[in-house]
Amino acid sequence: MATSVVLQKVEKRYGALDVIHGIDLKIDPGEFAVFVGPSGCGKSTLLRMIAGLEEITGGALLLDNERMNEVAPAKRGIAMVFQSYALYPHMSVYKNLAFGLETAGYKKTEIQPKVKRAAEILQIEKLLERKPKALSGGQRQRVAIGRAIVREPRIFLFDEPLSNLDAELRVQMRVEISRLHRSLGNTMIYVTHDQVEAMTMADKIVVLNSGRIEQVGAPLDLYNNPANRFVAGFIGSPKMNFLQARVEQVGEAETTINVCGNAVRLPRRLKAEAGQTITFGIRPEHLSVLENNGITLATVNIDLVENLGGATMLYAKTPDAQQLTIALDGQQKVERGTNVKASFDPTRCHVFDASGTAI
Amino acid sequence: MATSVVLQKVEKRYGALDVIHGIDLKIDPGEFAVFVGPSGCGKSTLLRMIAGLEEITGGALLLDNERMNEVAPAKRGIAMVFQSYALYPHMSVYKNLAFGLETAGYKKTEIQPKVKRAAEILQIEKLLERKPKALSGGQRQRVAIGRAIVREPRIFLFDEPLSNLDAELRVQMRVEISRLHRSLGNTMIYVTHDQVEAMTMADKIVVLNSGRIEQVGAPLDLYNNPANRFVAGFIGSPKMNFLQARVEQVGEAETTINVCGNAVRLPRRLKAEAGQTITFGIRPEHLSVLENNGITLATVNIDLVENLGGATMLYAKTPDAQQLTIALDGQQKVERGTNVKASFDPTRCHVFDASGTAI
Amino acid sequence: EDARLRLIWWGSQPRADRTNKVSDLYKSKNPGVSITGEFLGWGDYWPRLATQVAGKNAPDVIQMDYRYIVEYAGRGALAPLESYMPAKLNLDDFDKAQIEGGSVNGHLYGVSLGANSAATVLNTTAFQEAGIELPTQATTWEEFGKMAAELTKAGKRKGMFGMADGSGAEPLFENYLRQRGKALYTADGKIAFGVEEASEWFDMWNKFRESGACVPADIQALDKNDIETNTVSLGKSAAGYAHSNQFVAYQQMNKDKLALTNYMRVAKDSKGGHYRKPSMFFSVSSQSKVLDQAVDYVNFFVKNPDAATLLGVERGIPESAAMRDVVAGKLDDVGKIPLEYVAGLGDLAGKLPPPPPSGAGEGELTLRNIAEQVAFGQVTPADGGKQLVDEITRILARG
Amino acid sequence: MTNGITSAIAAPPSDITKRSLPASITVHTLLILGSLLMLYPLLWMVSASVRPENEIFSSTSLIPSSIDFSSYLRGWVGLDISFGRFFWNSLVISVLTVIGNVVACSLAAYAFARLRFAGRNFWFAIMLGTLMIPYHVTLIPQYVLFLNLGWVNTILPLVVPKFLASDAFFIFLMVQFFRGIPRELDEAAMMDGCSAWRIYWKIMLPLSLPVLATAAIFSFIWTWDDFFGPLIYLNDMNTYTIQLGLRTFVDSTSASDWGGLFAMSTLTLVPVFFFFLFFQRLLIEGIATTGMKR
Amino acid sequence: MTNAMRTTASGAVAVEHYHGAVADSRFRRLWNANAPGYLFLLPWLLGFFGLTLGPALISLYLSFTDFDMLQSPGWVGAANYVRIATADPKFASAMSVTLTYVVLSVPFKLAFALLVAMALNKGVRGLPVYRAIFYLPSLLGGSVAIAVLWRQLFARDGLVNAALANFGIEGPSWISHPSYSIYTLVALSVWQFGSPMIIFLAGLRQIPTDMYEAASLDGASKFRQFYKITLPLLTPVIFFNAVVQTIDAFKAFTPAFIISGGTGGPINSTLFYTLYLYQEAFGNFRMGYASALAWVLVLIIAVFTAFSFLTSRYWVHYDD
Ligand SMILES: Nc1ncnc2c1ncn2[C@@H]1O[C@H](COP(=O)(O)OP(=O)(O)OP(=O)(O)O)[C@@H](O)[C@H]1O
Ligand SMILES: Nc1ncnc2c1ncn2[C@@H]1O[C@H](COP(=O)(O)OP(=O)(O)OP(=O)(O)O)[C@@H](O)[C@H]1O
Ligand SMILES: [Mg+2]
Ligand SMILES: [Mg+2]
Repeated sequence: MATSVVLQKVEKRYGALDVIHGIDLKIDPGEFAVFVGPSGCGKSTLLRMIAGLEEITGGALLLDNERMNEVAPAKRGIAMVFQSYALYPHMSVYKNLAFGLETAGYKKTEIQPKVKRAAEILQIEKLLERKPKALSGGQRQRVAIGRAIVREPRIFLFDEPLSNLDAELRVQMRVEISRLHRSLGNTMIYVTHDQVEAMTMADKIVVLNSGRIEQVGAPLDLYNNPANRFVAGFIGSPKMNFLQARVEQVGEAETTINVCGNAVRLPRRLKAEAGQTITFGIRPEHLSVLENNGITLATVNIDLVENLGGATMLYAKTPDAQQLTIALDGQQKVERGTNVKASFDPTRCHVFDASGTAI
Repeated sequence: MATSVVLQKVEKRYGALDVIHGIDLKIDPGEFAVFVGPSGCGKSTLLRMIAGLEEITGGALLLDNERMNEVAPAKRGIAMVFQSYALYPHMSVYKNLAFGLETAGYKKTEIQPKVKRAAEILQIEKLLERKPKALSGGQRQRVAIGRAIVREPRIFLFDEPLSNLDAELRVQMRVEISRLHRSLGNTMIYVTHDQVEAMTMADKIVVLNSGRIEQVGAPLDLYNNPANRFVAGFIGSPKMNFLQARVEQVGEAETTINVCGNAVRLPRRLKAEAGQTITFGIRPEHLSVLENNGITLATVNIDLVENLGGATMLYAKTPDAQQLTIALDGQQKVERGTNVKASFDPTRCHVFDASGTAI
Repeated sequence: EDARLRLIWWGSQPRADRTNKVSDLYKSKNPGVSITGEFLGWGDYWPRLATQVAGKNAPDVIQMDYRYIVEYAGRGALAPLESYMPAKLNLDDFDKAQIEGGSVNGHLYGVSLGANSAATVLNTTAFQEAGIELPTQATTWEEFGKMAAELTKAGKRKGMFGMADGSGAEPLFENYLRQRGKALYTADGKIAFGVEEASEWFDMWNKFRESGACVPADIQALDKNDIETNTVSLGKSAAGYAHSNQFVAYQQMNKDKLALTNYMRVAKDSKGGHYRKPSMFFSVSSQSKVLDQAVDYVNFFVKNPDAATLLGVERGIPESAAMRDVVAGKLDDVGKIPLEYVAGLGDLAGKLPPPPPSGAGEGELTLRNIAEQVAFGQVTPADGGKQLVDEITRILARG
Repeated sequence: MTNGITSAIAAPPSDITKRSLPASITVHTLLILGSLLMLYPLLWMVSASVRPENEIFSSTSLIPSSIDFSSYLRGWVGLDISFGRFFWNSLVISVLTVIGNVVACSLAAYAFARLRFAGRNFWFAIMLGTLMIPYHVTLIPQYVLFLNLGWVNTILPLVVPKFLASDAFFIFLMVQFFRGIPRELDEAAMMDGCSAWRIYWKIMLPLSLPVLATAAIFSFIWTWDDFFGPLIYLNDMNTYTIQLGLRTFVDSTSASDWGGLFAMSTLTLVPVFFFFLFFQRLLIEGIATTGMKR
Repeated sequence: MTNAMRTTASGAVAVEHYHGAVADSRFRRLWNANAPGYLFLLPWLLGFFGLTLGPALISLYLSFTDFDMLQSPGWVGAANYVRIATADPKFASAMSVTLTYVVLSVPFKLAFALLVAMALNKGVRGLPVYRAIFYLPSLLGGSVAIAVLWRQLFARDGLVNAALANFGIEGPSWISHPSYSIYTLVALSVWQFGSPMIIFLAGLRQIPTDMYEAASLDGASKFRQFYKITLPLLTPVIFFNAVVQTIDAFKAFTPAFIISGGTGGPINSTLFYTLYLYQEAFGNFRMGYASALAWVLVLIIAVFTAFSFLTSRYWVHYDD
């Protein structure tokens, strides 16, 4: 049933501009793969190449081990949600949704329940007669999703499908897409900038950066064991803190590093030598300002407090003037300009060498 | 310098369809107002009416106490980031950014540094010579932001300006927009679906629902004291849990309600009568599964566990088969199907009457 | 059905009606023959005919003009008819000169359907109003120039001049040359006049123009060589130049009473400028598959009294003396005028000139062109004359 | 028809271009003046058609001294075959041409604008090249061709080429417009499993309604007005088109009936005018880029 | 759906295995890549090869002959072309008349058409009526009536002079004066600006309204919007109109034919190139020479057009 997707040294050049630099990737049949990466790193381009909308400049794309580079998009059995929606402006929402089914030769009577079902899921039943022009941004996006999900393709490609939806709807849609994935069992590739989506939906997250893969892995893997500084910084929100540090001493099961002027003992051996400059990484949510809660990192001075209701962000400066973000639970009364002692859980910290590789 | 924006009974009809039902709103000079609301509730329409792009069907729009209904958009001194970007396809990114300045009669030599500065902020310096066609979704969105911020208008309107950016960039842009607001001091109206943006940037959040205002207030106000069930559900992510409950006894400083089959004492007086059906609301982050952590709500059965890295979501069922979401810190090992005892902080819970009003 | 005849001619609906009736008559006498006729206006006729001939799809019977007969015959598009004479094509009572007019290089290619002659159209009302006598057969150009100038000066009608500017009109120029003993072209297709005559011609018209006898150049240039745009029809002049068979049409267009007279004499005693010209022919296509039938039809057309009655003088006065008698009695007053005019030319008429050589069409345009250059003052009469001779010599050399 | 006009008039103008009262008075004044300038010659023609014959050329005024509709009757039956027949012939040819041009040219234009194939630029250049040849010189070879096909004296030579996209003008026109339709719509359709044909039929055509209407208008009017083609290919008067009939009506070496000519010219204008009015309603708002983020 | 998909997919595999050969799959690839394009082009290709190419080639061949339409053509080599280049003063004069016409009529016509199209685009009541009125002159095409109408306007006692008389100017008969007649034809061409106007209208309709919204928020005046948004986004249509109108003007025949009664007068002042060509072909039976003239014209137009296409990439904006 489900289809595997394999990229072999896939490259993309626009004229002289290389945007994808040779990507090797295997997505197993039925897998839910999420592409994440900074804006402009090539996620959409990759999707479009898989869909066949963009010529593959180099390398091969295999679907179910068949080379697909030259196969027409319509023949690949792929459904896609476009980042720009690309709704048919002359068709009503209903027609937009039904179009793919009509194309596939379904009968009117078969199409109607499918479209109705999709419209219900997406909460756009009342809009079925409208043209895209008369829809709000989020409604358009839902139609775009609908257009993909009414069909039962081999592969689904979603390009930031929920970016314009409100939080509640987004959760619902996330659940629906996951459910769809479970029930159809087909392969899905999903681009998102939303951490929660990536973490909750993915079987496998692919982290892209400037047209290269930085790391591929299960969500918690990436969160807990980022292969490098880029992934560490990219996965998790708010972003991981990175502090300049120096190795002081490398022991058997313990390493001492100097960070923020303090000697800190990490309970593991690092692949590093004394004196080496390293980057010390700690996630804001793994920092605490309570006493006796792990190892003290430093006494920091609060620059800014953001109260998010369910959490409080402290933006602080370390004694050696490095930025530090601390995420606290709930609404905390912390004053700007005060000093607090930041401590961390030593099992939760990360260390990267000069090239950014986790050590 | 800064301009006040006043809406008086503003209405919008598309043909027979009412989308804005008479909105009264006052935004003070220099204020940062954030519009939130479900997809399709009329946020963009409202912005477009303020900008003058959409005719105002009823009511009045005052800028600095001057009626503006009939004033041409170009004369209102407004800059706007369109939800659909609306970049000029025939102009390079540079030209897109410079267009407003050129229009305003700035000299080339004045324009260049401004554009360069904006491009730096938005990290699109390298794209200045490209046409919008050759940009990624996020890059386009940044150009759209850039086009607004190079100018110094009386009022900024942002329609979901960061929806297509990755988390890191989004934080940076948020900071930049806040900084811009501080430095220019002009009035800003900002539409977003992002809770964090709304909470951190707003002086005032306006919660819209189907063309009506549900509540206006400071961010934490809305979080802590939602006026009604809709606002309570809309502000905060994940969404507040709503449970069917019944008032058992109303005392002087204490009310006993029955929720999930348990009698629960709330340490305040409710405007309700014994026997009345009410909705009990509690945010996932205010629920806990630890012992002795507030009042016990119920023993719930775990349906689904989502591990987000920094937090863990439990989706559970109460004994009377109501849905309950619990947000836990960090990565928790909770098995599906197990029972846990959920407890809550009674000062943090909300109660709504049948009409949804907070009591 | 043993024969299918195709006919083509230019003309109007009345002509078509008459022609079709003749065809019907012919069919009734020749069962088994079917006839289809096509007709068009003059301007559109020639491209269609040329295309059909070039496509080897020419109609069997083709109405031909004096101008084009050499072009078509010389290029083998028409069938020589002399071998049918006299048994099948009986032109006994035709004017010999008219038969010659339809001959090229000694072969007969066209049977004349009627004769006409160049003529001056006079607006008698305008002359009367100005109190000026009409010109007579004896009037010379010089005299006429004075009369015309007077008429202009009388100014009874706004914007009306004495006469049209005929400097670019080929028939007028030819008439002038013939009166001086020259011609446009020789029988072997060479130029038959010199710089002197041409220059004097242009000079004469320059004087008319200066004296106000004739219309200014820009008004003359409106004349597109048809009845509607003739300055007499437009009310710009009291006299204009035409062909006798057009008289009825001219009169129809004009409220005033018109008359016909000859082209003026160059000198009191000069003569022979006019000639009876075959106004149009019937030719038979050399591509025709039913040659005999076509010739028979043509013969019927020009020799059958019933046909002649049907046709009247619509195509000119019949060449056959017998037929002429048949139709003469049936004309109304206006219809009689051209008939009488041609009959009364007397010494003014001379021999029919040989059919113009190929290139004559271009020659006519050249005359008009240079005449206009002179008229608009771009070229002196002397240079104009020289240019005209050079140009025409060149055109004829090219063929 | 009238319904269409009034509804178009009643449709509210878009907000952005809504004008203030003085501005709209200015606009209308200018437009009306312009209209008069455009119309004078035509009004003159109409008035000439109801004037006494001898007055036609002697007056520049529009108001005839007396009105006389006899020209219409005279013109209508002025030829052996009534003008009704010519109208019908013209109508048949014009309608077929409209269909042929719109269908065949849009097919070719779609290929040129959207499909990738070897030699595309070459063929495009050739196509443009065909636009440049003066038709007078290909007339005879073409005539011979049609003659050999046995098509002369039928409407086939006038109609069949249109179904073979012989009119490069329309191809080029449509190419320019098709290129304005966002490619992402094609791509979306491809993802929906559409073949090139279906994209053309379901996406391209509906979205290019304005240009299709333009092509239809032009095809109709130009065919209606065409004279040379019918002149060469239609020999039998029963098959004459309106223009050919009109021209035959005026014979330059015999008397002509100008009143009748103007009457018939005026009548000739009526169908094209209504065709225009009807089809120009399709020059609707382009919608191709709504429903899209860009 | 999925089922169907798989059968086609596996079907394709089967076919490839069966044939096996590499050359074959290359053929398939070529076929897949090119077939749709050529299928869509098929009607045109049929028309081109069946109806257009033959006659065009024959006319090219005829341009090297002395074809007179009535006799079979005789080969004369490049003689016709040599004559055009060296010994035909009328060629030069016709070319210059035509160039004048092109240079004057095309820009004015386009400017006019665009202007009116803009005025008629939106927000005017009674739009369809105005549109129809402004298109009316073009409806007339090249009918006989035009000649008469134009004379009514531009003759000595025409309407134009009547108007000028109010200013004490006594004008000549513009239409029949060699110094002015060409301008009356230019005026005719400009007057019949309907077709480019309609095309502009259709083009204006395709410009997304949000462009104007963005521009008006950027403070752009109506004029600036026109200049900076409308014009650039309309360039594909402007380009089309410019190219087509130029080609048309080079080939202009009917106006001169009708107005001058086919003579090109006075003094060849309206002897357009194609009118000359027509005279040569159908008046003087020099079809061979006319063909040569035609191909010279094709060459000249082609150079113009190629030049337009080359420059177009610098100023024409395509959205795709
Ligand atoms: N032209 C129109 N005709 C009819 N209804 C319209 C039109 N434009 C918008 N609407 C409707 O008006 C409502 C408000 O739309 P609006 O774009 O303001 O929503 P929004 O709050 O911005 O939503 P989103 O978050 O999805 O962008 C929607 O329900 C939409 O369907
Ligand atoms: N037609 C083009 N020509 C040149 N460069 C292009 C073109 N299209 C895209 N690019 C560049 O390729 C890179 C990858 O683009 P892509 O759309 O894949 O990014 P993305 O990862 O989807 O980003 P986003 O999250 O912003 O949507 C970008 O830097 C973009 O500027
Ligand atoms: Mg993207
Ligand atoms: Mg919106």
